[in-house]
Amino acid sequence: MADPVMRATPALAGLVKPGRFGAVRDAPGVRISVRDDLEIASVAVRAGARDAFDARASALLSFIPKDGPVRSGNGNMSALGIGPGRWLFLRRGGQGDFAAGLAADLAPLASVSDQSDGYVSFAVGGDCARRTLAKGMPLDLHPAAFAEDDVAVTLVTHIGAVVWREDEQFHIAVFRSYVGSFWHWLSASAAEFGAGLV
Amino acid sequence: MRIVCPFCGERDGEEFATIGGAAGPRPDPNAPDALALFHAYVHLRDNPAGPHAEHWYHAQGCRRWLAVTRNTVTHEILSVVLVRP
Amino acid sequence: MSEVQPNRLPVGGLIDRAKPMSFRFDGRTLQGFAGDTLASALLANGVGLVGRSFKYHRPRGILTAGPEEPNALVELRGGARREPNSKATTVELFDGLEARSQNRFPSLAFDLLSLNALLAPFLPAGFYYKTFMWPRGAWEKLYEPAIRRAAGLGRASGEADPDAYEKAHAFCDVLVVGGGPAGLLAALTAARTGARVILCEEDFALGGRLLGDRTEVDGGCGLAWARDVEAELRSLAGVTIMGRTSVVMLHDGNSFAAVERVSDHLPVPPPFQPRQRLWKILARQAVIATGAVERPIAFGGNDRPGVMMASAVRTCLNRFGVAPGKRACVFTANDSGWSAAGDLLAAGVRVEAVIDPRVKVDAPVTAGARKAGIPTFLGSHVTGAHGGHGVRGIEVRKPDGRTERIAADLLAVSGGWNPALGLTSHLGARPLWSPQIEAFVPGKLPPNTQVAGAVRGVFALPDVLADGAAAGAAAAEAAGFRSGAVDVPAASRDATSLSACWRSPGASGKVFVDFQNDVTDGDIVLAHREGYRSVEHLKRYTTLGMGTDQGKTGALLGQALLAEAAGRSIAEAGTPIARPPQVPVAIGVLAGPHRGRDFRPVRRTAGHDWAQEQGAVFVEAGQWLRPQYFPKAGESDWLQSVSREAAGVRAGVGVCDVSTLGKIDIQGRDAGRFLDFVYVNAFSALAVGKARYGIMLREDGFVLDDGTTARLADDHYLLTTTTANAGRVMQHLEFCHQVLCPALDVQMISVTEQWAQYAVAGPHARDVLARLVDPPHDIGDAAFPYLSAAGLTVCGGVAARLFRISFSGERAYELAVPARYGDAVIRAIVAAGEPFGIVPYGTEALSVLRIEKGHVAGNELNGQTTAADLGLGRTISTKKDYVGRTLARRPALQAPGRAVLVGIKPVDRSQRLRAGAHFLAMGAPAKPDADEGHVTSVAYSPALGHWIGLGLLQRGRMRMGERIRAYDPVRNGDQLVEVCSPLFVDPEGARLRG
Amino acid sequence: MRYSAFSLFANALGGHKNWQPAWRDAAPKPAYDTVIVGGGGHGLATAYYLAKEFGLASIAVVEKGWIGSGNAGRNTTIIRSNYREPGNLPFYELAMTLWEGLEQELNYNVMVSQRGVLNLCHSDAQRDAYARRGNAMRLHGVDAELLDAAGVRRHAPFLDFDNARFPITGGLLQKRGGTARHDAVVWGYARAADGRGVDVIQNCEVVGIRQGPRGVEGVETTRGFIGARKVGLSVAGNSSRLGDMAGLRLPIESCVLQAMVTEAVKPLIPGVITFGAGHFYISQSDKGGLVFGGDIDAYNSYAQRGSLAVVEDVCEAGMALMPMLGRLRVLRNWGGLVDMTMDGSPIIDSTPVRGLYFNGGWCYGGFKATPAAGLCFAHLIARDAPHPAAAAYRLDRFATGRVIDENGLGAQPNLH
Ligand SMILES: Cc1cc2nc3c(=O)[nH]c(=O)nc-3n(C[C@H](O)[C@H](O)[C@H](O)COP(=O)(O)OP(=O)(O)OC[C@H]3O[C@@H](n4cnc5c(N)ncnc54)[C@H](O)[C@@H]3O)c2cc1C
Ligand SMILES: NC(=O)c1ccc[n+]([C@@H]2O[C@H](COP(=O)([O-])OP(=O)(O)OC[C@H]3O[C@@H](n4cnc5c(N)ncnc54)[C@H](O)[C@@H]3O)[C@@H](O)[C@H]2O)c1
Ligand SMILES: Cc1cc2nc3c(=O)[nH]c(=O)nc-3n(C[C@H](O)[C@H](O)[C@H](O)COP(=O)(O)O)c2cc1C
Ligand SMILES: [Zn+2]
Repeated sequence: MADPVMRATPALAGLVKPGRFGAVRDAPGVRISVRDDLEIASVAVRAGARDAFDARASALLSFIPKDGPVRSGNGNMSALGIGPGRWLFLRRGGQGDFAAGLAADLAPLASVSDQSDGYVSFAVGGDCARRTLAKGMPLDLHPAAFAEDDVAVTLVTHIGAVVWREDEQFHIAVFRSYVGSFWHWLSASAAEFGAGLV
Repeated sequence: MRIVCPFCGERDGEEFATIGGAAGPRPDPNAPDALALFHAYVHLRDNPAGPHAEHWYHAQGCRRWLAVTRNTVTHEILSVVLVRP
Repeated sequence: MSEVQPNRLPVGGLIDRAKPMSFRFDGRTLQGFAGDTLASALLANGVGLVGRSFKYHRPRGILTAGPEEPNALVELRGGARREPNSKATTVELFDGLEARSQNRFPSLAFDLLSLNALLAPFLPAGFYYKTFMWPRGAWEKLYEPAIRRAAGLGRASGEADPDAYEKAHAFCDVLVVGGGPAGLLAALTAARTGARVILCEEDFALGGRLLGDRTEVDGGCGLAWARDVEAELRSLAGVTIMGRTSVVMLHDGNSFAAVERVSDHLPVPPPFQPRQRLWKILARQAVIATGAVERPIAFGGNDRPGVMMASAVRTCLNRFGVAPGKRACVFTANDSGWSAAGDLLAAGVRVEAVIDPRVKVDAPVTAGARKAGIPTFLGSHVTGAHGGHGVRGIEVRKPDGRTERIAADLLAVSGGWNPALGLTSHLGARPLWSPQIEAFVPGKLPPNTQVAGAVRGVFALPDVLADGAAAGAAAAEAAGFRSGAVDVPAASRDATSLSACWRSPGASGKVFVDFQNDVTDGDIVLAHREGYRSVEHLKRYTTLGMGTDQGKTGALLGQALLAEAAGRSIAEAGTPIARPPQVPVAIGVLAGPHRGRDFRPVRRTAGHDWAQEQGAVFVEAGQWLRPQYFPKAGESDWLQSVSREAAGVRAGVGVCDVSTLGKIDIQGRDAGRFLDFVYVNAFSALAVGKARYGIMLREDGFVLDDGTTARLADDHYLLTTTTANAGRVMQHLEFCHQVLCPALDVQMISVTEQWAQYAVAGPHARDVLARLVDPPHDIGDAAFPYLSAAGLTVCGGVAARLFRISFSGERAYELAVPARYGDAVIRAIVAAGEPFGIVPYGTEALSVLRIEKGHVAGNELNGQTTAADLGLGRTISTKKDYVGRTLARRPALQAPGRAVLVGIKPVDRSQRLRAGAHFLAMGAPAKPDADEGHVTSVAYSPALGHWIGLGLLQRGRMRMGERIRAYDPVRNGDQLVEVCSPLFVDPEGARLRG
Repeated sequence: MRYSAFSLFANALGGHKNWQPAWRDAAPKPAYDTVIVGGGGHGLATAYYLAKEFGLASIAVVEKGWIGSGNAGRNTTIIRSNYREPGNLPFYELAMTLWEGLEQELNYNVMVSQRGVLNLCHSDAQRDAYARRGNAMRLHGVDAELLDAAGVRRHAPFLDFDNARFPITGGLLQKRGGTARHDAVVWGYARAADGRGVDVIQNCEVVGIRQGPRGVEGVETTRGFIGARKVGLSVAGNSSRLGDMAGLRLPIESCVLQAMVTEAVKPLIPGVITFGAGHFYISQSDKGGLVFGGDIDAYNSYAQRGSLAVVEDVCEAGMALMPMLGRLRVLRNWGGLVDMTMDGSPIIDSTPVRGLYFNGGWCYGGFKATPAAGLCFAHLIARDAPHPAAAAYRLDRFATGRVIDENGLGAQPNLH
């Protein structure tokens, strides 16, 4: 939505400042960015409506969300499989009307809820990204085991998270209220490798 | 314990919550002996040493309820399916 | 340098003589080298007396060269980093290391408690079960404190551990545990197939026994071969070698726990590094190649400093370049001891005699010794080792029964080898007795696991190598990799024949089977005599094998002697189950980073920073932090602040952050029917744009949770839960849907985090909101009466949801906005409320207000109350089935005498009330059957000017006006209260509708 | 032979050659009047009191392994009577008074050590709940003190007061609570029962319960059939299996409870301390090991071992509460089978099968009950009427709704 008087507050306001931290290396072993520009909506197919839903999706969204814990999409929007017939839809840098638009497009074949403010997502890259994340993520992050576009909903050091691989980075979405504790863990885990926040 | 969630794949038992034995279908509340039926349904358990039918909830994953058959002596998991496909 | 290290050999060993290191033991400054352990460095300096035993405080030295060490326990480091019971044999030497001997007073050399030894006859196994019973009560005061002081080993620091710990996950196709010849070749063979391999070795060097033995592999020295293998492994992409890493536990699903000692070889952890790291390794296949532990023999004084395991002597000589003695004897019941004699000779140590109980020993085995002209005693036993703080001589009993004394300061002993099979028992499998090696070997193996090498009872190096290669190949194939031809290098074949010798006949003096716990052969016989005949009873009665070494060296002696006493075979007698961890593990590393404030994550609402700026005092609500109250300058205590806040709400208007309430979006054609099923009251009939209070039961008929649920559209509801129950309710609802009525078209998702939600309550609530709500939205009472719900925009376009619901009993609204605007909107609300003197209020005032209105919360929703108990019976629909309906009909849940919700006031209005007090009928004695209920919640009511409370009181509704006792002995409270309606303020609910 | 300092002295001079077995390793006879199944603390105590208090003869205790091989031999030894529910309080207080005289009763030092049990609280609501509980205790004549934060600090200065995620606001202290030497309790009762003619039969597993027209006739065992007019089940974690042999479906599920012990250290902590904001409780054994545990492994299990997740959870809570534990090492970790009921409280009752009596559902808290459970179960078996102190432990309370739910968690056993 347009945002004339109200100022949106980034979830990490006051918590993080861009730059290098941890061990001093010429190149940071871990590169972290906070993705504040994502619009997120949860989408769940209505009972018995799967076929119609697929048809509608391919017609209006020009892609059919894949089943299973994988990421599928159409370039400007993607769908993360978080359960049977359930996805988190993501769109970058929209106008705040994402969920409403999806709801309109998919009604009455799917239940849509806006989650844009519910999650904060991080992108973690660099040579030591895997070793950093291994300190809390109970997933085999080896490329063969967790490939590009794989998705997992899991528990990261006592914090629920949605994890996926996109453009050679690991993306982790956590609920907004946890973001302080999550950042505390992530930054501490990355420190030994030398890290940079962009 | 490692549980293979039909949706998420293999995960540590830590991600799941179980409420114990999977009691049969919920009794008919209008049955004449509904009280006795519900008492048994809610309170009485088989609790066998060996294969055991259980309900597990993938609380930290896909949030589906799973019907699991698990050996309570070896902890070996014999089968896992979504309760509601 | 070596002149200050009298026992250091001039050459040899895997130590770096260019890197001298100084360390302190009991205040003495000593020198060692990089590559030493504390034990080897002490021996190099001729320090033989290192500790005192548990019970008799006998002088003890260094018995082994590994984690099985029972004797050489020290307090390592100082201050908050002090580590009691550290095994000198596993402590890697570093410059500036500090260690102290423990369990002695006043000093190691002169320990008063060694007098216990004189009392030994009166302190047999379990003596304490037979006495200390009189006079009654003297146990805690007299005996126990004394026993406790005497018992225990080292002293804990008593201070918070200053170091950090980490946890990490690892995954592999093949995990190899142990980096000896078997493990090395298993890892290499598996790695060559392309499998992802992790090799864990607890030592700081790879090689296992190759480090201590002088062996030949592949035509060169065994060690060189190990280096080559290590080099190739490091060159392979899929291989991870984890040194200083002990695999300590095995759990279901091939999950191994391993502890990496990241910084224990350093004075303090380097920046950004933990002290230790807990690895949770998930292996598709595992090869356990943990080797074997050499065991002692029972004879008099077998615990004296200077009596060492033969393999430990070899490790000293060959790995550390230390001669632990000048005049050595070897007492061995198997061939490996003879190799020790060979190594002693090679190192230039005088060998006085080799004693072997076996009458016949193969010539090649004895050849070396004979050639060197060493007296060898076959068919003979060492019956005693003499000396005080160190061995001075031994007594040998020859086949003809005559004895001979031999002067010596070192006795190398080998009673045989016990496979280090701990990990194979962690899933409960019992080891099996192997007559071939006269020791226990792994029984039924864990799934997807191989064992290789000495741990399987395979002892001769060529066989060990072959075994390792085979296991590595098998594991890789089982993990789905094709292994090509496996080549096994040739190696020197140490003879390995043996015949068990448990106890030397005619042994004299104190004969120990468990060194650390001072369990003697006599204790074993006594335990048997007294009927403690199962190995498990033996263990528990004598403490055999219960020390920090878990009896890795000696326990089997005790079990053998028990079997002997019982006329059973050891196989029949069995052995106690081995439990995790394989070696003791610091509690700190099992906790990892989750300690102090990081014990559990913190959840903050979008309004947190704002509240902090207002000086809010925060309180934990589960993982959430919530403003409890907002103290203002000049307020003397919390009560004053809370009263101001509560009064402010009723007088004008207040605002409270209620974002933590659980919010569940429920959509679908059958959403209404579903809610009818999970709530006692009906929701399908609720009009769109309306909200309703609902109560949920557990299937057993007691209340689970409550909250308001609004209908946003025909097929769309928003359900709220209490903060505490949000998670459990979500699970319950998913169960009700997926398991109990899967046919319904319902989709549920938590939107708790999406919305920041603020309660604006008080007579001026609408006036405040009117300034925020964008036109044309009309929130006038006609358009937006009590229990309305609407989607609208505020503050110039922020999409919001407005609910007219009230916990306080005032005209009240809850405004929900997307969390990113939570901060801006709370500031906007306060700004808009300025003219009306809006007060921010916290959970305390929230509670005051709800108690004044008789609304129930956590203290009343305690899992033991029914809807009727809480006065909510009327909300129950009788027309439909719902969860909990049937069992709520159980007699006891319907009983007329049940404790039900009432209000209470102190009869003396100046008195304060306390939750937790029990109700007693006036004049009734303070006895159990007079107990009629309890006070659940209390508050000082600014509206009424005195304390009020809610309580659960038997037959309460019939007792309005009655005076009863609120009995609170734990706070010396006993007061009269008057029973009244729980609706203290505005019973008609006029203020609610404005 | 009586145990005493004197007999110890006398035997020492005789080289300890004259000690007798603490209990005979009896072989099963064809039949007994009463057979108790289960050689744990409860079974042995039951047999002892049957003989001593109710004058019964011809009693056998049959144990599938070695006596104490179940939970009696693996529990964290805490004894307390700091309960809240009227159904529980009289019973556990009876147990506490029996503990206080047990050494003399059994002529065996079971090392009852009343060094206090402190339950910490971390919020006002929790404090009020403890006040409610403490007041209930006092109403029943049980000692209870409510401490504020300062009081806790005095009692246990080493707790984390300054850097805690869940600050300590106070605690409920029962000074008479403490610990007892678990194995000694088993051996002491076995010896005392044996002394009164009870046959303690080890390595004898009950595999069936024979019933006739007039009720039970005896038990089938791995050592043959043993006839009995009355059979008492006291098998803790195996309750459902034994119940099944008699056609009973019980309100019980078996889970694993783990515990840990550290290497022995010099005296470090007083009595028992329980965390209120995480799963952790701890005490120190006479030998010096810190004995601690936390929550159960919340799934059905008959394996005496648990999961790493619970071990981590317990140690995290331990470090959150006592950061001084960091460098102390866990020496051993084990598990036992706990018989969890639908309300977290036990059952001592007769069954629909005539002559068959049931004692079980002790969850993770039946060690402290041992003397009273024995006495009350014996009373039930001998008199066919519940002991007044155990009158609430009825099998039918779930049907009637008269549940004893200390924590208000409802009919999900693994929550209690
Ligand atoms: C780790 C742990 C910690 C605990 N901590 C405490 C604590 O601190 N305080 C406390 O009060 N309680 C505690 N408990 C609970 C307590 O130990 C038990 O509730 C109590 O011991 C049960 O009574 P029991 O001693 O008779 O059971 P058990 O000792 O288990 O006795 C049952 C016996 O029945 C035998 N048996 C089973 N089946 C058969 C069969 N078919 N035939 C013959 N015999 C059979 C078993 O072998 C066993 O010996 C703990 C439990 C565990 C596991
Ligand atoms: N002559 C004899 O009678 C005799 C008897 C026994 C062994 N040996 C010799 O011992 C060697 C046996 O080879 P092997 O490879 O089977 O055993 P090994 O003892 O050589 O190697 C075992 C390795 O595993 C490591 N280890 C043990 N437990 C561990 C754990 N939990 N985590 C991580 N690492 C752990 C040890 O530190 C050691 O380095 C051969 O050289 C053999 O000749 C000889
Ligand atoms: C109070 C208590 C103290 C213990 N102390 C020790 C100890 O000092 N050393 C030890 O090895 N085990 C100790 N244990 C654990 C036992 O060795 C054993 O593991 C436990 O009783 C379970 O039996 P199990 O491992 O044979 O199944 C202790 C157990 C308890 C209950
Ligand atoms: Zn899942």
